[in-house]
Amino acid sequence: MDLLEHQGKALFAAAGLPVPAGRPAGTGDAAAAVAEELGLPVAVKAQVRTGGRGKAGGVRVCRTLDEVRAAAGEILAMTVRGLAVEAVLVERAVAIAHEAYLAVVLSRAHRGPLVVFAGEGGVDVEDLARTRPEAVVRVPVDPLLGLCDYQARDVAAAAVAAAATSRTPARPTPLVEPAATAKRIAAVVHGLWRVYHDRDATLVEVNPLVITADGDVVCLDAKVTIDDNALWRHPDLAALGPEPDPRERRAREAGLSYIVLDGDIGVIGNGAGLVMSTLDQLAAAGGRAANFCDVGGGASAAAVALALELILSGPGVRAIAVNIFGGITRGEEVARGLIEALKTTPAAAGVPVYVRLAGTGAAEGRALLAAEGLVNVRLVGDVAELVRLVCAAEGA
Amino acid sequence: MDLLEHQGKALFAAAGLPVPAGRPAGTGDAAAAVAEELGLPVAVKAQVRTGGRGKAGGVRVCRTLDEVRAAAGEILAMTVRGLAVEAVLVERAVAIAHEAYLAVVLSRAHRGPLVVFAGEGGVDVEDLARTRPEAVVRVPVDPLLGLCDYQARDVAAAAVAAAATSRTPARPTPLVEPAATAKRIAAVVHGLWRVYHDRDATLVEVNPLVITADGDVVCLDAKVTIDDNALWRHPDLAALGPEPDPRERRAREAGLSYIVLDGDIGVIGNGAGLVMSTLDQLAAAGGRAANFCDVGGGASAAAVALALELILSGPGVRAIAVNIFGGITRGEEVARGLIEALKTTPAAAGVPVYVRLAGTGAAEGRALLAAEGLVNVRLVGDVAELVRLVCAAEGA
Amino acid sequence: MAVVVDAASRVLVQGITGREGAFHTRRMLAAGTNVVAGTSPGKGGQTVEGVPVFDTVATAVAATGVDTAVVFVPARFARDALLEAADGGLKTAVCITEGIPVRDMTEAAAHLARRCTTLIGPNCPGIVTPGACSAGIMPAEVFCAGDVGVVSRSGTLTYEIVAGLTAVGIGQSTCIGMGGDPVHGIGFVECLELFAGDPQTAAVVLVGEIGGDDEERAAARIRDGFAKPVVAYLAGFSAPPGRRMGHAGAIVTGASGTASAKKAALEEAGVAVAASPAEVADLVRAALRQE
Amino acid sequence: MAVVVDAASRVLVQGITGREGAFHTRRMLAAGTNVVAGTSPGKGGQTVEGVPVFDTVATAVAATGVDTAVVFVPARFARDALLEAADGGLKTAVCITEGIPVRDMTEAAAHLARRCTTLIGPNCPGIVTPGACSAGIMPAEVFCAGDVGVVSRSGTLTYEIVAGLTAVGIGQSTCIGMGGDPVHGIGFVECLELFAGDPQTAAVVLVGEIGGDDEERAAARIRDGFAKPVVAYLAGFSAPPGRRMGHAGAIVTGASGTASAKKAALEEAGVAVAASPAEVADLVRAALRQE
Repeated sequence: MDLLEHQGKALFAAAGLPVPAGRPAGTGDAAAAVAEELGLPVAVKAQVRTGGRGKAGGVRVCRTLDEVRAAAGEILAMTVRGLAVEAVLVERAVAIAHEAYLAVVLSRAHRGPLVVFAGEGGVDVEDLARTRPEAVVRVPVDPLLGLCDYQARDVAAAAVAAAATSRTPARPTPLVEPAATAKRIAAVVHGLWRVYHDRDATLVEVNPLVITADGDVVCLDAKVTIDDNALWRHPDLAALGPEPDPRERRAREAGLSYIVLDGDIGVIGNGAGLVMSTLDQLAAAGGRAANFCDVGGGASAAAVALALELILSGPGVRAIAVNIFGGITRGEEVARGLIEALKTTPAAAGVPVYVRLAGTGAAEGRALLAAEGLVNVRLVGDVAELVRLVCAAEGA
Repeated sequence: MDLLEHQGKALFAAAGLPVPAGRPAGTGDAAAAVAEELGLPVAVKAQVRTGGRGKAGGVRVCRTLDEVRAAAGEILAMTVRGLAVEAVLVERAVAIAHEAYLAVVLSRAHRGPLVVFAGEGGVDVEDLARTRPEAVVRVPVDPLLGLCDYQARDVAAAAVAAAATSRTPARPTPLVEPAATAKRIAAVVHGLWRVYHDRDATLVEVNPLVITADGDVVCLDAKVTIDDNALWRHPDLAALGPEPDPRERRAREAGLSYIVLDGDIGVIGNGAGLVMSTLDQLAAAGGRAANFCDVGGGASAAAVALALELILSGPGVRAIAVNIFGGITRGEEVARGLIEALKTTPAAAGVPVYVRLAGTGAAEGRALLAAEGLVNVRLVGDVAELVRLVCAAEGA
Repeated sequence: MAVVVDAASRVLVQGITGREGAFHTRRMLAAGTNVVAGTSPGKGGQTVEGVPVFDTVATAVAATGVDTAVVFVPARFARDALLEAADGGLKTAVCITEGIPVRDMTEAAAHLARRCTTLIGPNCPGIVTPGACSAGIMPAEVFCAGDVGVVSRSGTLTYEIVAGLTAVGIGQSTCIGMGGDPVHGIGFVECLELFAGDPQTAAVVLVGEIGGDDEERAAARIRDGFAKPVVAYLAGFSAPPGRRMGHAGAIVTGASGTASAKKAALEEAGVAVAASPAEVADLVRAALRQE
Repeated sequence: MAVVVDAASRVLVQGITGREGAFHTRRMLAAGTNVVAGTSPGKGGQTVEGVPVFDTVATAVAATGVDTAVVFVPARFARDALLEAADGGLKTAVCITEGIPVRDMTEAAAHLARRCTTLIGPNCPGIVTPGACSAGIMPAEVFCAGDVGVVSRSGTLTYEIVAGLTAVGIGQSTCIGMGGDPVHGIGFVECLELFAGDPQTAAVVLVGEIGGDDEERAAARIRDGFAKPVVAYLAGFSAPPGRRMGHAGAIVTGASGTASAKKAALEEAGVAVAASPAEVADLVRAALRQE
């Protein structure tokens, strides 16, 4: 689960990390009130669960309360990469001397956390990683030891060295007291590690990490992703999530993995890979899926029925493809679920349902469906046939 | 540093471990007041930093306030193994059905902590370990993982099995709900581990761990030893130590290791092993040391002077043996310290000081001492001569 | 021969008294697997499908000599179950459980590595050496013994592809479902090493999907020299690009994680990438003919 | 040959800019040791006694190829220094620092074990292969090269005993001060193994003291078969019995920890136990003559 910047910064502050004074606001007037309390100038920043807000104009520095009110109003009306801005964060502006990039992130390759530091922050850090990989410090953290102090010091030393030769801003300011700044940066590394570890994060990113003209260190941004599987350990964080799509929420409660897409072919399958593969084959044949729905392993008839109901409750579904390879999931359970939902859902009338059942219980399931004699259900032999027929139905 | 039972139980309670209700008291009247508040019967228990108080009569169950007052008075006047009773702990009496032994202790052989459980508690647990070692469960804890839940469950399962076949008391009471009791014991194992780990203990011992007739689990005693080297992490615990002998405290503050003994030969050496060896050789020759004093590696003249002053401040020192093998410690520093102390300490007059200097700076030190021409200082060639002369001086 | 598990493997089911554990114990037994013990704290002394249940792994090891654990315990207890399996000295732990917190898995994986316990999963369908051992939840009936090694990030898709191989008479040496969690045990690279050293395996099928960089690392391993033909199938070409929070992922892996990028990396390494699950069998047959 | 360190060892001093670190760097250099680098955070670029100082172990390793660390950092930072040495890939870490919390040492020792870094100490005088390498604080002048291996729990007592050997012309292969802390690196048993495998070592001297059960375990190891003569000296016969808090120590070790009990165990294993440090040389000479 991705946290909003101000939520992440609250975790940072609780871990003793230096963040600018600030508070979120939901209206232009509330933003102006926060700015008045903090003192001007302030930064007004879009709170949205994705990157790229800077390029979208979601961050403005304001010198008057009127500017704050106007900027907040405009930003609150924005969307970034399709996501609505949930609030603005109004923060005291920080005088930037150097910008760096610092993160603790789960590394699949290391099977554990990695501290990542780059002496040049901002949005171009990915380019830097590609063009000058040696400029990026990567320190793997041993899961059984945690972050060692020497590792934090290594990163801090790299940060101070980078600041001394920094190209942002154009004329680098020498650090007043490099040793003091290094200690502050090492403390930030420790603090980020604590947030990462203690709060079950998979990403804790500060970009930019700012060194001010007088050698102070400030976390100017905060991107925090919490491991969904560990939210039970953090009820306070679990409460911070966005309102999900109601269909997705109902599905999750029933153990289904359900994502709304924008096509017109409903898809039900078991196993994320099989469903993805079904979508790929639909797309290759020119079809567009209305959803991704994985009923999971050992799905009950009720779960399958819910899946069908959810698909039919959406707009404009012209056909449904059911692709089941029975393992733990049994074909007869799937068949029962389909029958139940098709009989009780008015919207089912007239929507053709193509069903491919293979593996465990396939014969039993096919027999059940055949016995029921539902007019809009058609059993198919393989995925190729399923895809061909469902795309043809869509086109009809 | 050994904690008193009531101090250890305060740590237990803070870690959520089940301990009987109780409070320490310093007088018979105070003890009676605690008993009145708790309700009778109560146990009145000597608080002393050693084992063996039970056999010494330091634990009494009292049924009236008069009994409490009398027992507390008597116990407060006791010494156990030479140590004064510092207080009594007045606790609500517990109805014991089974007694077991449970500890987390540093194991040198495992280079880490070990959970130790025996199904029969009490003072005979060492006999049990010798006669039926298979009756003692030893679970090594991985220092990098900490206690695993499966390990706590293993211990709990052993505890429940032991209670079912217990020979204390003579007629074992079957456990009401073995599964519930096992869960409580596993929780106790986790709690003891937390105290051990979080408070830098080297021993956390519960003997007996009591299972009551209704299946509850109670830590009836608490023996906790805190790692002296880690007391800086625990200022609250550092404050709980006993008042040390004033000489031992001054020595410790100066970096000396100084222990008061009851003989009449003062001993100064560098290195615990060398000093112990000197004491052994003195004892073999019939001498009795007045102290153990290790001036440590690289001792300064001031430290040596203090060592001499401390020895001379004690009663009845008839001769002093100085045994230095210079490594980091330099002979000339030792000589300077001896000269300074002998010249400024009136008590030095008439006490012969035999000095063996070898290793780094020995020649320089011997030259300094010879040049000073102190009447009661005699330089000797080796340890055998040192021992012979100092024992002869003692007999004189 | 085969890799990781074979007919001599002695399987322990951790969490055998649970619904899933008991159900799959029956299926593993039906597939001819030596399921010789199960564990369930507090249930020692019972039996499930005739298999004796023990309270702890240590007692199960002592009594039955198990060497391969299959873990079905709920996610909150999986870390502990894996540590117990490793400390019990088991050679292999197959973790079926899904939803395990990443932090728990990083710790468990690190501990298993130092105990030299091979980890498969978590959130995986298990491992099958057809006709010899099924440790997990894969439907044994779709497999048949042969000389193609299969390793997959996806469960059901694997059954689909294996069924396609079996249908045309291409048997499998060992099929490994490595699981889809970000922190997992053996992956494509380790499995390629295992199959490289297995005389029974003549070709390898990799089944990948979007996200992470396992496929890219497998491609690099193959490019460095791999003596057996490799066929791949990838799922997720039509997935909408994920919304990324930060830059760390891209900086760390240097990989975009898209199916197209993975396909390109594998093809550059000489791997034949199938357009559909059904095509895998054709490509394998072609590759084996060329040998 | 020798054990652990020899003339080829490249020594790193951690905490080289401190008072102790600088002082003993000078002494180690004077003893002919290859001290080629030091570390001190924030002091990189300086030199101490002509030895270059680095900020981190990793940079020191990269620049100078050190393989043996000698740790002089204060107790609170010792755990981190040891972890850094191990993660830097050093073969051996000699920890002179005293007063390290036990918990810190248990964690450091466990990590060094999995990194296969040999640990000596903490709270130890170090290790000397006479004429080749002195890694620690032992006074090199009392040693001379020869064929007796020495391992000791005590510092000064070792110098005394070694000086006695040297005085009568008995040289030493390697002398190891294992340190007196409850959690320490290589101990009597590990050193016996090393000396057993060292062709240069003809006899072994163990210097023990009261407490713990290292001597008892050494006796058990020797009883199980040890091809070279062993002479021991023990200190602490006259020590008053310690006041014990609980029963755990005795339950865990089964040993009383007294000097008498240790003497009995060693003698039962065929070890000659000297009555005084001075007698050690006589017993060694006698043992070598019998060979």
